Amino acid sequence: MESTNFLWDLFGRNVWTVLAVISLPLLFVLVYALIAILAELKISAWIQERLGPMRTGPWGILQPVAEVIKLLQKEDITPDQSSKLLYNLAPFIIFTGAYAAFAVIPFSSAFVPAGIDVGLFYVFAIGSISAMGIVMGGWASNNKYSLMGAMRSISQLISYEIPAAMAILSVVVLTSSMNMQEISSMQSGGFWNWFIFGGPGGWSKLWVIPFTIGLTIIYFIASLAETNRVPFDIPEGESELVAGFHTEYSGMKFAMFFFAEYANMFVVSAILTTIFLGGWNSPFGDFLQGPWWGVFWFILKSFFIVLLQIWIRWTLPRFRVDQLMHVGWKVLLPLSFVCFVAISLFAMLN
Amino acid sequence: MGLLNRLDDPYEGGGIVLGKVEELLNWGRSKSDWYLHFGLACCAIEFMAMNASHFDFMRFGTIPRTSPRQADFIMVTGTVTFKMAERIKILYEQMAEPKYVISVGSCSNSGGPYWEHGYHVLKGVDRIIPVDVYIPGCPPRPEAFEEGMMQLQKKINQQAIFNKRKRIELEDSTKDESNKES
Amino acid sequence: MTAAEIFEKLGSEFGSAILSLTEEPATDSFITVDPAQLFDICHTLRDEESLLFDYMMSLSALDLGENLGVVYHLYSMTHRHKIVIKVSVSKENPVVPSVERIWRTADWHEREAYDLLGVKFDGHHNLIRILLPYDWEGYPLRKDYVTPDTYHDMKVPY
Amino acid sequence: MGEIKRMDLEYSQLDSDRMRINVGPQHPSTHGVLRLEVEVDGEIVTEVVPHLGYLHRSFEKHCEKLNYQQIIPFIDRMDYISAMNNEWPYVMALEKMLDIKVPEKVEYIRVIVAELNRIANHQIAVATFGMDAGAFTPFLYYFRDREAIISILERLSGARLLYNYFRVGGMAADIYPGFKDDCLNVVKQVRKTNAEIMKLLIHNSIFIKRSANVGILTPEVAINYACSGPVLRGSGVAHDLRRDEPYSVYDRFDFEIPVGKGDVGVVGDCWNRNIVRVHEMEQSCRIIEQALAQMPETGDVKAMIPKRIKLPKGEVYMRTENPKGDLGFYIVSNGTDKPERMKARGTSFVNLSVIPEISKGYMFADLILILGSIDIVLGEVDR
Amino acid sequence: MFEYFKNIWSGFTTALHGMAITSSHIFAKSVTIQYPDEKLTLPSNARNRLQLEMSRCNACNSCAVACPVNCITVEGTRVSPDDPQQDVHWDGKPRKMWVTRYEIDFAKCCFCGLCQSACPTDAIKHTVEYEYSEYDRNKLLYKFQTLSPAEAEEKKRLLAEFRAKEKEKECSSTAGKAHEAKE
Repeated sequence: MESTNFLWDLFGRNVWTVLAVISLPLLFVLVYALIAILAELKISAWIQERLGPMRTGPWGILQPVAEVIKLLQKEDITPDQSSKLLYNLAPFIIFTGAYAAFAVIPFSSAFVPAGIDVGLFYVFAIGSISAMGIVMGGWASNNKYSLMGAMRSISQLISYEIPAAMAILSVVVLTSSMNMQEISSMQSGGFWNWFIFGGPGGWSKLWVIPFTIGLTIIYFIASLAETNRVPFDIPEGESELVAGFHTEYSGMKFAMFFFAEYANMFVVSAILTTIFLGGWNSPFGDFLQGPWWGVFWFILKSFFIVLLQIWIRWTLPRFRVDQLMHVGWKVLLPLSFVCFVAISLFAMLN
Repeated sequence: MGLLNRLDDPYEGGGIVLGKVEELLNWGRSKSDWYLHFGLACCAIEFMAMNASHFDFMRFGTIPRTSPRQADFIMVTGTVTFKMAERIKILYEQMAEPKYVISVGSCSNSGGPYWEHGYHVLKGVDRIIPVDVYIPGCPPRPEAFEEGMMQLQKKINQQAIFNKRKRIELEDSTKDESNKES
Repeated sequence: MTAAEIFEKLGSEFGSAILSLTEEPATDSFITVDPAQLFDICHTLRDEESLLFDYMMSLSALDLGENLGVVYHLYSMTHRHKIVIKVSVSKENPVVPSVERIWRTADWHEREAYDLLGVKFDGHHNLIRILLPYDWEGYPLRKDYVTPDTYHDMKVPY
Repeated sequence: MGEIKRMDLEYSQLDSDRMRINVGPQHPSTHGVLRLEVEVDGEIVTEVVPHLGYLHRSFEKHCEKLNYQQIIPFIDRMDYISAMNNEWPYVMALEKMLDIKVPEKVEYIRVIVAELNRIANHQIAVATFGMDAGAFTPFLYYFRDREAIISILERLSGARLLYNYFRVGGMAADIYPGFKDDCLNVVKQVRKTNAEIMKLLIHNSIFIKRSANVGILTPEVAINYACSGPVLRGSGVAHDLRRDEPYSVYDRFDFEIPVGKGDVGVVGDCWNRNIVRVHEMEQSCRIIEQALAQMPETGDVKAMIPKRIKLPKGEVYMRTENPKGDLGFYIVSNGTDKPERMKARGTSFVNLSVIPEISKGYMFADLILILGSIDIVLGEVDR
Repeated sequence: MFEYFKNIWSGFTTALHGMAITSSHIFAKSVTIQYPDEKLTLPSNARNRLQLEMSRCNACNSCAVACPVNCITVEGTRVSPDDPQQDVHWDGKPRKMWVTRYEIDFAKCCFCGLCQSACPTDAIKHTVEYEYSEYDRNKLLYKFQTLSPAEAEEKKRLLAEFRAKEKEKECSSTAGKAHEAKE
């Protein structure tokens, strides 16, 4: 596989470029998280006919900055009866899980931090690390609410991993590749070639389009659950469990949970963008196509999905634990199997 | 209170750089105050009204937190009874420094209407936790809540971090003193 | 049914346990009964076809000086009539039979009456304080109640 | 109807450890300072023990120490969400004892402000119920509308929440010019938002899944627990004092009593309790429209207010239909200007007592919804 | 089976309905009043901070009696006729009482408006002023008396002197009368 990292093409592989490659996504995560937090505050306000933060900079755009400054200054409390090591480790693990996933995300045709061939597999594996962090945090806090939140969270993550995996698997069946960069480049040539519309192919793909659209929706719903967003925010359900598994965390450790949540939102959106929405491809064929435009399109699409998640959060009520399991195992899983079989058939026929 | 609009330097030892850093830190703390809402009684309803669209408390950068660990200030809105007092103390102790308390309404200021015969009412929440701002009213208007919030922001902005001075006694210049003690 | 008719009916059934009927202009008419037989009377009040007082509006206790009184305001959802039943017991031994098993709503009302006035309800399954802390001393709504100076090191008076 | 049996629960055959969770007193969704001690088996509630009194403000003691006019501000602070409705039974009780006939216009003003406040109360009830289910946006839409009602009541009485507007024999102030138009605008807006909320929240599939078939309260249990208001009506019992014992001028209006019909879920579940409130808002709108049309233009609202209130010896129990149910005041007078004893039958106090009965065997998350559907105000529970 | 798909369908469509409604609100004009910059005009009868108009007050104590929470303290002393400083009320009538102490504790006040309606001279009134939060609770104790403590003492002393003089006069006149009667 050709190197798809422009930094390595330009400067060769040395310590400095590796560091640059590592820090670029980190920088992106931090900037993006600040924007996403602001977007969440502002969009929720607009939906509710309010204004949101207004008094921190013009139109409150510096609000996330102020929050970070404040969180840095907060006292860092470790509860007395907690398991100190696990308690302190948990936020780092969760953040690592979210951040490590960025390694294989193709931002552009010329930039993917680590273009490994089993990218999709890697994303899934690394995503489970954050589940471990949640359990550690919840258990080590020595708080009933934290523990219940963590247990709920873990059962939710495991249940929804399967429909999401089925959705991804069907794309793998279509492309016979797990390299995310390859999957992206396969979808070039206008939005009609995106996998949400069955991928590249002639008119024979028409019958498979409902199934691919269905899979996109299934993946989107499962991704909501994996990031603990409404209507699946049961682990942090304010009305029942004070703040879920991070009830006991304060200051910067809490900020890491906060950042990880938003980073995770971006990761799942980026995967959705890459495998179904054409990745960094322009929707209009060769129009505005190119490495730099690729970054633009990719971030635009991913951010659109993030906004969709925010929009849904402020619209829907939340599920109950057993209903969540019901939706996961009895609705999404069978449906994703049906779609998977249909797509496999299509792949065999072609 | 902007970032750079105070040019006079009140920091004798630290110099202007330290002063600016301190202002930045204070700015961050004052503009992003997450609160633990302690809704106890009538004032809590006005508090909900203040959070709603018409008054929109979030304009001040305040976000409600349900866990005391993540909160920067408590808003005690309502009557504190003896049964409740111990809980308030515990929750206050659970909060991470720096922490502030706003006492809202007559009841939490001094027992309010129940100060005389209320055998089960704590006569003022300041008997158990230190209060930074008192908002009078029974219940106060939502705007009065916001005014109290601005008073707290002012107080935070004037805090000294580096030279460990005691909290500056604040001169309240915005109020007209005409009604006060002559 | 009017209060007089109910009084007649109860009188024919319980005889001397039904003490008196009071009908005054500024007062809802009420029937005073003997606390010893209160439980049976209330059972009849609820289950008797022509009475059917299935809805207890309120249970109040009050300090009458020498005695403590308990007042039951009853209502029938089917016949839509009301009656007030009163009992009074001495302050030294304020024991009234509990009607919690007849009207479940009386559960908390009785606990409240116990909490604030110290009426002891015989047969209540869980007669503990409900509003005040469990370690509170005294019954605040009694006329001779003196507010304590401190509670758990917190000053009570202003 | 014999003794009520304790529900036999077969919630779980698994032999697992029970956990006791403390919900409250400071908890985001206990609607105040209620503390519930919940025993859960996994996620399933096996026992609920409510602990009250975290807002016990010695209301009844204050009544004995104050004279009759001074009690009204304290009554406002009982059910602080619907203060207008609270004052009404109290002044009616005193008027009954003093034998005062209030002017016609006063009756109509009372009906209108009480119904306006009923709408405001139900808006909060439905909004917070939605918030318990995780939907935050309907909460703010309702609060946006409530602000219009509050501003009307503020212009009438001078305060936003605790009005102190009723007086024995009259009102504290007359209506202002433009009052009718304001009320009609409110009615219009309430209907519009209700239609929106119906789509956004009430008929949302997730919301139905959450609240239907949960916390079922049968009519027999409801009556035995003396539940009232929407809690009782949600169980299908059409008991409404405005119709059953028409006080004031309620017999002149044409309105229906909404009951839980079970078109979604079963009769007596959380969804039905909630929908009763939404329908009641519509009925209140109808009453307001009729009352505005019938209200006499002239009349002195302060004409019958006595200078000093001194009740004859005696006692009275008066109840009216509060938004939450029957609110009763039992006043014992000893002939002075202060009551000998005054007991308030708190609606929420009685309605809340049914919680341990109906929440067993449901999930922990349901308990929060059941509590929300009962619509309690702790000021009235603890007094 | 049909039920199963119907459920999924209704879940999907009702969620879309909801999203349609919320999205229609995104571009609606917000109703927020940006408090410190713009303020609501309160109705004139709004019950907020109390204000005493000293020229109307005659220390009759009816507000303190009417107050359900006893947050008003009124003390007055009669104006001595030979006091060099004589005051008039707002309507030109001579002042009969000096208000030596008039305090309202806004940390206790319940803003019920009973004092306002009890006042015979409309001296005490609720205003529309609500922005007066404080860092110190004692500052919420508002003192409305215009006399300083020393002045109040002075007035009391003057009255006492006047009364003593009166008494003396009375004594002497009664003594004189008694003397006359004896004669």
